[in-house]
Amino acid sequence: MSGFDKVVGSYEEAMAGLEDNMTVIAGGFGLCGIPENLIKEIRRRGTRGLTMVSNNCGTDKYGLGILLVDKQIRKMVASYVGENALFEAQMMSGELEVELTPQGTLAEKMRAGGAGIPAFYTATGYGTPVGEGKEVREFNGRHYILEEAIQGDFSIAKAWKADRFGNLVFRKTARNFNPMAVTAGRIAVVEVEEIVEVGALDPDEIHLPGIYVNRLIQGTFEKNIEQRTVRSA
Amino acid sequence: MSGFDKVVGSYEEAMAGLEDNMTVIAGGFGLCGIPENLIKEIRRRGTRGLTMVSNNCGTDKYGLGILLVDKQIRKMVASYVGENALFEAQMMSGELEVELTPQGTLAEKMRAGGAGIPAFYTATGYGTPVGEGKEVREFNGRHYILEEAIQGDFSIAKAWKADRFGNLVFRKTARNFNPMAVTAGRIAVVEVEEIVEVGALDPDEIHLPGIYVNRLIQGTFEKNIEQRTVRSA
Amino acid sequence: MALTREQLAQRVAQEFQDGYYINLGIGIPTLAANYIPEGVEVMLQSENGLLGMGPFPREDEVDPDLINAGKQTVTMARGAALFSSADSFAMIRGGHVDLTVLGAFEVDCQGNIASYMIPGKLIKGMGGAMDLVAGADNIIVTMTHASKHGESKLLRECTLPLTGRGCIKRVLTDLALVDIEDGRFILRERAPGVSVEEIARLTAGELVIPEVVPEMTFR
Amino acid sequence: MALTREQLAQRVAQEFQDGYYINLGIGIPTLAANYIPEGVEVMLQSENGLLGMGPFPREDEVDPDLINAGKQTVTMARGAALFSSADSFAMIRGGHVDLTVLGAFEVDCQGNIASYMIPGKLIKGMGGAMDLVAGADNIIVTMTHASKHGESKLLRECTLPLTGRGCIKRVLTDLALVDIEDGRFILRERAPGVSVEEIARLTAGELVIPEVVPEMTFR
Repeated sequence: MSGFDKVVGSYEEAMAGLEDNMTVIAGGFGLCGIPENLIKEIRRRGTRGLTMVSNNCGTDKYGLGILLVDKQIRKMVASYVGENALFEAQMMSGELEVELTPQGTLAEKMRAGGAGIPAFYTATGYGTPVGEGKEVREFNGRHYILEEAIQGDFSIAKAWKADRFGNLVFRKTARNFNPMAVTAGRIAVVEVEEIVEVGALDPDEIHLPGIYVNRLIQGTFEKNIEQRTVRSA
Repeated sequence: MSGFDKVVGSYEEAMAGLEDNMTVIAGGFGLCGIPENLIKEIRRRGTRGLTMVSNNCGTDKYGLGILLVDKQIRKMVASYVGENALFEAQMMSGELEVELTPQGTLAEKMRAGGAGIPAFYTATGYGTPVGEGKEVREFNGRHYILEEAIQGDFSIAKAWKADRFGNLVFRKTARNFNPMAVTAGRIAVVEVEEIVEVGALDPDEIHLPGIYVNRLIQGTFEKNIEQRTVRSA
Repeated sequence: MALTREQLAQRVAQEFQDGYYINLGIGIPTLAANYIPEGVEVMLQSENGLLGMGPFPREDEVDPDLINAGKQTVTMARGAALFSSADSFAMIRGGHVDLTVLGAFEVDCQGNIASYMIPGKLIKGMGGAMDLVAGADNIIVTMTHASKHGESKLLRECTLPLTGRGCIKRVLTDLALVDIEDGRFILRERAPGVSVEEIARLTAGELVIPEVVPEMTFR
Repeated sequence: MALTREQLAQRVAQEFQDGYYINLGIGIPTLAANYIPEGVEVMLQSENGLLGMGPFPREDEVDPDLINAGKQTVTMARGAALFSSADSFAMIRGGHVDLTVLGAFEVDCQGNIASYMIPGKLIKGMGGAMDLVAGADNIIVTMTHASKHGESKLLRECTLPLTGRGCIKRVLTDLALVDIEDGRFILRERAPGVSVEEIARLTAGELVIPEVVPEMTFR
């Protein structure tokens, strides 16, 4: 048995160690490429007081939205939180704290968290509510604000395929925030549609090396669609 | 003819507009994955006073080293400049200015230059000659220095395959600095071993999208090896 | 006559040039993809991680792993590339997208834009809008010139929380095409049948009216 | 007897644990790959952009597109992954590598390391060394304990320009294995046949000598 085999036997094992008041970074955009079953496992565990970092908070029925039912989320860091009535209610009542972060800044904060960059400057948000209280600095005559990296106690992500060493391949726009989320978690848990033998993936086509992955599990996915939009044939 | 067709007809055309005293960012690590023919074209043009940004400066005979013969480089930004007698001579005589930059910081400065990040903090180089004169800042009890992005008037890079839209695929460790170099040049010129039809590359396996590429040319490569190291069969 | 949604989309598309990489916001900007001029090829960037967005899928092509920034199912165009959201916003923030089109609540003559939040109403978030307006050199804002109650949305100073500061240079409304230069609106074109006087009346920020203000034309 | 290069490599390899991702510097650290303990699997990171470095190639396997950070031709191990240098140093700087082994000219009891430059001599550059020492939690420095002239390289304070500040916790020399804690060297092991006194004589920085200092063992 290799020390690089990241596969765990159950979702319970995958999320072992998750405790109240931890910070969890989640991949996914809308309901696309979300770690469905890891989210359900957090629901099952009943962990509370969580700070969730994810571009969206799912819908009332799917994705991170299901963690709102029992008020498991204390604070949400996201760029867009529409399509969710429970979210709205808890935010309005003050039970749920929300930190709105521009989408690109959020992606870069996760990347920075994984890459040992504690902070970076960006023009995004300068002169807006997002820039309030943040350092402003001029480079080449333009204003930028200082943004700090995000790291999580856990990160949860979804990939398409993986080998047992945790080398990951994503599929189409289900990639989105998943690679950065994985890098920014102290314990990175990834669920995939298929686990292949080590050596089966072309090293040039691996999107994220297994070094970032702590636990790996194969699951089945509902893959709900938020806006099923088609054209007539 | 599509506005996205990046293929140019000659190396002369590929480097058209390169002028004295410009900054050029070059991909490659040692002699691996270097834009051999684009470098030769710079040699042929006799452009002078160049600031070259690249991890290494080639050897006496190959790579960026050939630009030293006619003293075309005024300043070199690199992490490692051994294996080059001409380089040493010109540096010692003061004809060649050298800015040593740690390898990872150099890679990140190029990425930042392409990604609209004007500056970032890193622990690399804190308390060393690299950190001298740079802002020091503490995050979570650790010291970091501020490093600024690098951008070039031109960038020159080498990929393995491309489609005519400039979507790039790299091969093995010849990838190295090439993707970031491409993103950080105002005019990004890429030479490849093979140009394939648009649609022939799997969108999930493209390492760098064509949006970053301005000019594309197919060449033949010597691919010299610095340290041919083998084991007995 | 004020422009219809379709006409707004059509006029936006006239700004498309061959070889442009374009990010189109939700709503009217997205509609513009239906009016790409003859002989012009553009590639659409979707900020969740796709360059080269194709049309909506046919029933049998629907793929939950392939959506656009509006979370609609889409397809890929020939020559498309996929990447992470960090790489996508590196592309946007780094100024590599040639044209960005998005909607707004308000724009002012300093080039400020407010588009993501109305205090007191539900806050849904800015998504990628702040990154898009900060990253692009070339932005067209599309919106109605005034509210239903006749209140101008082209202001001396935005009243709503800003999405970006000093980044807007061109606004297309249902009444006019307006540039922003040196702290003033410049009237460039008017909608067919709309008078310069009406536009002036519904523009709260300083408006420069050149001698000739042509009517927009549609093919 | 001072350790040979091979013994140094062997002793370093005893620090390898199953499942470790390891970056080995040029020279003795690279040799350690030949002494990986039984039952232990490690993956070698090469900072130019490869995780899962294999042995040197056979003649017919040589590929100019596949080299290590020392610019030597290499192969890939099973389960290897390739990536850009930016992604490689994100991995290193982000602390994801479990163990880094590299050489040095000097180390001091503050955990400082000097390894890339001797003023007055030709400056070749730091390559990835500064990133490696800044990014890793777990570093082993391998070097000779003293110069040929008997001058200690384990100093109170480094005299050469630093590669990194306060980042070294363990040094393996040809004479001893030494930890650095609270501004002092702690003698952990001695080379077979080398006396504590000799090590103390050749250590310029403050050295703590525990009651028992075992000899290193080699299988």
